[in-house]
Amino acid sequence: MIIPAEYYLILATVLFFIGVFGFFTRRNLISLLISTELMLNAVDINFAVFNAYCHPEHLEGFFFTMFGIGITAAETGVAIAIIINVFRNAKSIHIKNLRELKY
Amino acid sequence: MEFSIFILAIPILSFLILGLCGMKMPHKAAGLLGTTAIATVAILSYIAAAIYFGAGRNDEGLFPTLIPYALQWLPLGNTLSIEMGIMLDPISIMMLIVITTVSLMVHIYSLGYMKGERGFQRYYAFLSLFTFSMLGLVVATNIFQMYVFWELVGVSSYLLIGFYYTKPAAIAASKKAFIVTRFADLFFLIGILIYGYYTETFSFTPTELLLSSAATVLPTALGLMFIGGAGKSAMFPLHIWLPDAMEGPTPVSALIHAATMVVAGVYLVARMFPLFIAYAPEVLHMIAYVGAFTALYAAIVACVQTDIKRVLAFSTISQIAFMMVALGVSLSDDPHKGGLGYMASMFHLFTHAMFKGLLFLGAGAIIHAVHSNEKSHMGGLRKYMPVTHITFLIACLAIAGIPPFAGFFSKDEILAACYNYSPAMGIFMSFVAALTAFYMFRLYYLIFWGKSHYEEELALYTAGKTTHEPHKPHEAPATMTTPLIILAIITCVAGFIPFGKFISSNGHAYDIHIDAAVATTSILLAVAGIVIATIMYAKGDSKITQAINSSMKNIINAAYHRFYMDELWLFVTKKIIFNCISRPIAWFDRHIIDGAMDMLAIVTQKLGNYVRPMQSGNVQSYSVWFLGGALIIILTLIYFA
Amino acid sequence: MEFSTNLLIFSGLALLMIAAAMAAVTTSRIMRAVTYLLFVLFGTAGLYFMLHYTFLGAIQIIVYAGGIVVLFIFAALLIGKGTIDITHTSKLRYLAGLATSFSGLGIALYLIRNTNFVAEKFSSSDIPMKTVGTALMSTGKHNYVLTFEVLSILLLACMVGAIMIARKK
Amino acid sequence: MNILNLFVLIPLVMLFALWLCRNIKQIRTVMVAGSTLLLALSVYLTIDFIALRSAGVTAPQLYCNSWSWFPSLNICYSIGVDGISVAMLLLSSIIVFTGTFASWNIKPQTKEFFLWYVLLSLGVYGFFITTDMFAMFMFYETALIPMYLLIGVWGSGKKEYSAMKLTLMLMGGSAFLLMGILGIYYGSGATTMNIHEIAQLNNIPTDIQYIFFPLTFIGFGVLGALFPFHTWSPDGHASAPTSVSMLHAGVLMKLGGYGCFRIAMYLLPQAANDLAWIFIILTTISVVYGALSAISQTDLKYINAYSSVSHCGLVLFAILMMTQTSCTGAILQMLSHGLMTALFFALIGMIYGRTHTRDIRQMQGLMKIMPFLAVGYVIAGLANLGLPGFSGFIAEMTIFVGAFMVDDTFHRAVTIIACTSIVITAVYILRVVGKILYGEPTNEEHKKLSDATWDERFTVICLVICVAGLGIAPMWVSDLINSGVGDIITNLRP
Repeated sequence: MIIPAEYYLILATVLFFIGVFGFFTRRNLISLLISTELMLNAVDINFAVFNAYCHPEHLEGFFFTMFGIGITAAETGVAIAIIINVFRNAKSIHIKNLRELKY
Repeated sequence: MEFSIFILAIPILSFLILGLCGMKMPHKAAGLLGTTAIATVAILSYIAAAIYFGAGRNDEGLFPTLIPYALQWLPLGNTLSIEMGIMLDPISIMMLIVITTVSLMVHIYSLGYMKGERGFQRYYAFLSLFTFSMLGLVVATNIFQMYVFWELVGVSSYLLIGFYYTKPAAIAASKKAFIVTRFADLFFLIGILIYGYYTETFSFTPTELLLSSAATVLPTALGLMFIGGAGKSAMFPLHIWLPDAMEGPTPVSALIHAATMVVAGVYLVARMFPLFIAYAPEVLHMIAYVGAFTALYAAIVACVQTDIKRVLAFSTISQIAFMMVALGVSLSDDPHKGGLGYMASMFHLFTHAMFKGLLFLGAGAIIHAVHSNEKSHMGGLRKYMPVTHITFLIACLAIAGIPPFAGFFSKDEILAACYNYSPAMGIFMSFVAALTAFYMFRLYYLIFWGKSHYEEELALYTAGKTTHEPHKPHEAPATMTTPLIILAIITCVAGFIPFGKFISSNGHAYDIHIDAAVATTSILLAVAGIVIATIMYAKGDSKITQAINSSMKNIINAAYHRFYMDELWLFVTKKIIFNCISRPIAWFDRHIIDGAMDMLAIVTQKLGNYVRPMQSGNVQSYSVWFLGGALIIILTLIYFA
Repeated sequence: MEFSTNLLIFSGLALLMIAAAMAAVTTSRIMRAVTYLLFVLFGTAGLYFMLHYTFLGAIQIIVYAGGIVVLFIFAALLIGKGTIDITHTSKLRYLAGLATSFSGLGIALYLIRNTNFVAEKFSSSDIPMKTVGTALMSTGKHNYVLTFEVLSILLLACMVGAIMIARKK
Repeated sequence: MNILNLFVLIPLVMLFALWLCRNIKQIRTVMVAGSTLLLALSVYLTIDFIALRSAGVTAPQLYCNSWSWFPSLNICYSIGVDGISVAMLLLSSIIVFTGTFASWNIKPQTKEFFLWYVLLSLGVYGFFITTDMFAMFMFYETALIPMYLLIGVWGSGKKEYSAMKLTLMLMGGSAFLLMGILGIYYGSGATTMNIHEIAQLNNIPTDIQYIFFPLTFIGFGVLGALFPFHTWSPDGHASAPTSVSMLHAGVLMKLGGYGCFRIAMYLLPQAANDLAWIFIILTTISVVYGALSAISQTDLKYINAYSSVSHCGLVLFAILMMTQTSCTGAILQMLSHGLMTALFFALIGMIYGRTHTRDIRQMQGLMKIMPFLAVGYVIAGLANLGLPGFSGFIAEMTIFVGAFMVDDTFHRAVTIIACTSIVITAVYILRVVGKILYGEPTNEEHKKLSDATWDERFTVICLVICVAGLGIAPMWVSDLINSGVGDIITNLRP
């Protein structure tokens, strides 16, 4: 039996909203980044699933996922660099302590 | 009569020259310039009078009304416009003579009186301004021009009363004079507005057609105008400014507050007399009652004042009230049928200007000599100031109504007119006339007779009881005595002018004849007044005087305080208007109106503060809002799709 | 029964992933969070395998699990002490986050349930490597050389940027 | 080349020239040259206008021209003047000219001050020459914004607060105004923003007029110090530097009255007739209330600001009476009040510059210390209380006579109430004169002060001459204004 596409989608949705929840509630920059990864990951799943189920003749979703992973990698690299830098300057990566940039 | 423009042009030019470059002139030059200017104007006025009356009457037996100049000054809509011009008719010519004569005398007199004063040039500039405005007022061709100059004389009076601008009393007096008259002018203005709207002209002589259509509102309009006149002419209860106005230099009091400006109200009523008689006789009689009350009130107050200028001021109020009464008791415009009052009033205006001017100038000479206004610093001055004494006595006799001095004739006509109106009015006014004689001679005796204040002081000084050597009173210089003498001569002869030949209520010649009964009564009453005054005051404070003083203490005290009219006014203005209206309004504006505006701002700011935390820069809360918003939108879309 | 095996595997993966994801966002230690994330990522790779996107699965494991997670770990180690104490936010915000997430989830699930997807064309064969390579390296419709190049440059830039940012002054 | 364009071009050139200036001497040269040129231009315009009128040119607007600006919204830069605008241009030029001298020694940042000053006058000139509603609105805003900086930076006292308050209230007014303008534009269905073309169409439905007349009137009324929107005026004037007060009270407040007349009344005649009574009540309150408030103030500028509320209230009052005479009077009052109040503010500024106080309780006997300024102040005061021979008198009399021509009890009553202001004015003017000028100087510090310098004398003399000139020979201005007023009145009272 082929697993229905909805199953994948439901799974991805649940993952996505777990990520959203994390993004809303966590207070640490790295945790936030982790939540973001969760969300991105869920989206990637969706791309792949739609590709596989709806348009298997082309590989658009496939490549989207691929490039998405690539961009995530880039983004994470930069983000972590920033986090480290912030930590170096502020001695903390808790967002409640990071208010200097506002002013 | 084209030269009549110079009668107005010369004083204003003199004012401009003195006002703009007077400060750079030496005192003498400025004084001479002002005096020469007014002398020229006086001569021009006499020439104008001679030509005018010399030209004789026209076919209707009237002196023609000449309007040598009239130009549209300010158009107000299609029908109305304010004109500026010169109108010559018997009463304006008469006023020209009065004003220029008294003004000239005052100018000459001031050369001596004001010598060495700071602001001498300014003084002459203001005198020229006043003369200009007053002349403009009397030659006005229409009621609005009159109002224009009316305001100008008001301001000249303000400037002259406040001439000693470092004296707090003078500042207060000038302010009071201006504001009280301005308050009265408000009614005058409203009267003019009503008059102008309904008669469609500001002219003194609207066409009959327009007048009859406006007949119902004319009494209101004329009544309001009279209030304006009452303010200027110090009728009760608007008289309060005049006694205080005596804070100005004495010659100014003579010119403005005795002879000319204060009779402007009388002149106004006389100007509008044909309309009063034809459309508002009841208002005219109202004027008579106001006048009669004022005359009595002022005469009583004058009896107890100690400041000689105040006595004269109240005497002026009383005498102007006589003129008002005379106008008010007129029953028709025919002098033979009850219209005598008009002529009598104008006659009294003329003679009063002369002898009251004389009295004030004499008082000025005395003040100049003793450096005080208070009667207690005077007494026994007749030895030291003979010229002043004689001229002052003449003026007192004139005002008391003793023949053959001018006052007798004019006052007699007034009393005759009063008896003609009603015996009660006649008796009332005769009584006031007797009172006049009394208080004038009281003043006379207090100044010139009795114990000399100087001698008492001198005695004290020689006895070594004071170290202060008293100042010996001396006769005034020639610049001051000459005007006194001239005015005294006029006072002596003016009564014999056949006044009715020139001025009468309907313009036709009228022979003055003296009503024997009235004349006898009035002379007897005047003599009685003089005798009482002599008994009481001729030898200083006699026993009788003291007895009377102590028996009528309360009344005298009340009269001395002018029956508390000033306090009443002060209460109304200071307590009610300033503290109960203006202050609360200012508070209301700052705190309620402005507060409401500030409240708007504060509410906005509060709202802003409330909303501000949302823009915290915290991406997490942004995203919560964002997602929440997105969800709501999606839900809406789902719901509607 | 082939289908039941598939379903079983899928269910296992799904449960694992959801559990790991939840743990990742609730644990109070970063190292643990990263580890849980790793499980999710592996699970995702498993899903790709189930979809017969073997290549994608491989990339997922190499890049994500191998690269990114390592980055996280390094970061966590570098920051050290600061990472231990992950406090949750205020209760209000916690509830707000919870509520929004749940309602979002509800809406999304509702939408998935009520949407009919286009015909199922699922093929159970792997995509040949050659197809992937050709599509990645040629121009034209459904080919991605430009994107590929752009991405390469982006990665380069990010590398340079990351070094620049993280470098000590 | 239309001569009116010069009124906008010269300030623009001045702005550029000021930008290039390096020192104070150059700045003064530019300012004096420019403002003199503008003054000469407006005098020439007035003479030429009168000549054209007496030559029998009867078109309502002369020197008309129009350039399309933003065609899709029918916005044009269209210009043209009638008697009223010519008179207002003349007034503005005089005030700008004298204001230049009044701010001769302004510090710091002289250059920036004059830049904003010129921009402000640019807005004012532009407002008076345009006949396009939108362009008018734009120039109006141009005039408002510099005010904020001029008060906020160069003012005194609570300047930030006042500047903010003034700007916010006026901007609030202009928000109403914009709505009003758009309402008129769409209501008339016209394909033009030109005031006169809209007036000729005269087809705005009555219900629309009812909505937009109050908006427009209040929008302009805020600037014209209409009760209860006048409270920016005391604070604003008290904080503003001298020449800004002059320009603001002298010219900018006139924009309000002019706009009410030109836009609100002219374009919405039906509503103006029906709703006038509400605003008549408000303006009557303004007149009496402003004067009464002035009595108990102690700050010279507050007194004058409340006096302005009263006098500007009279302008709006007269406009609402809608007779030819009263409206002529309103314009005369604008001219007269502009000149008088500029004179007043100039003098107050000069006195304040010496004594460093504006509290009337702390000054006494200034007549002895600075006779020139004191005499100037007395003259200004007398002019303000409506002494014949000065402009205030003819303006007030024209208004009262005109207002009295409306023959019903309500109008009569309010006219009489408004008349009382002449007495109240006398009270507060004489109170101040008596308190600060007369008497013996008591403050030792004040005794050392000097009298006016030449630039101050020049300012005062210019303004006194103008005030007296208008007061002595009112007929020519009256003629000038009459022709312009006639048109609008015809539209109002068909």
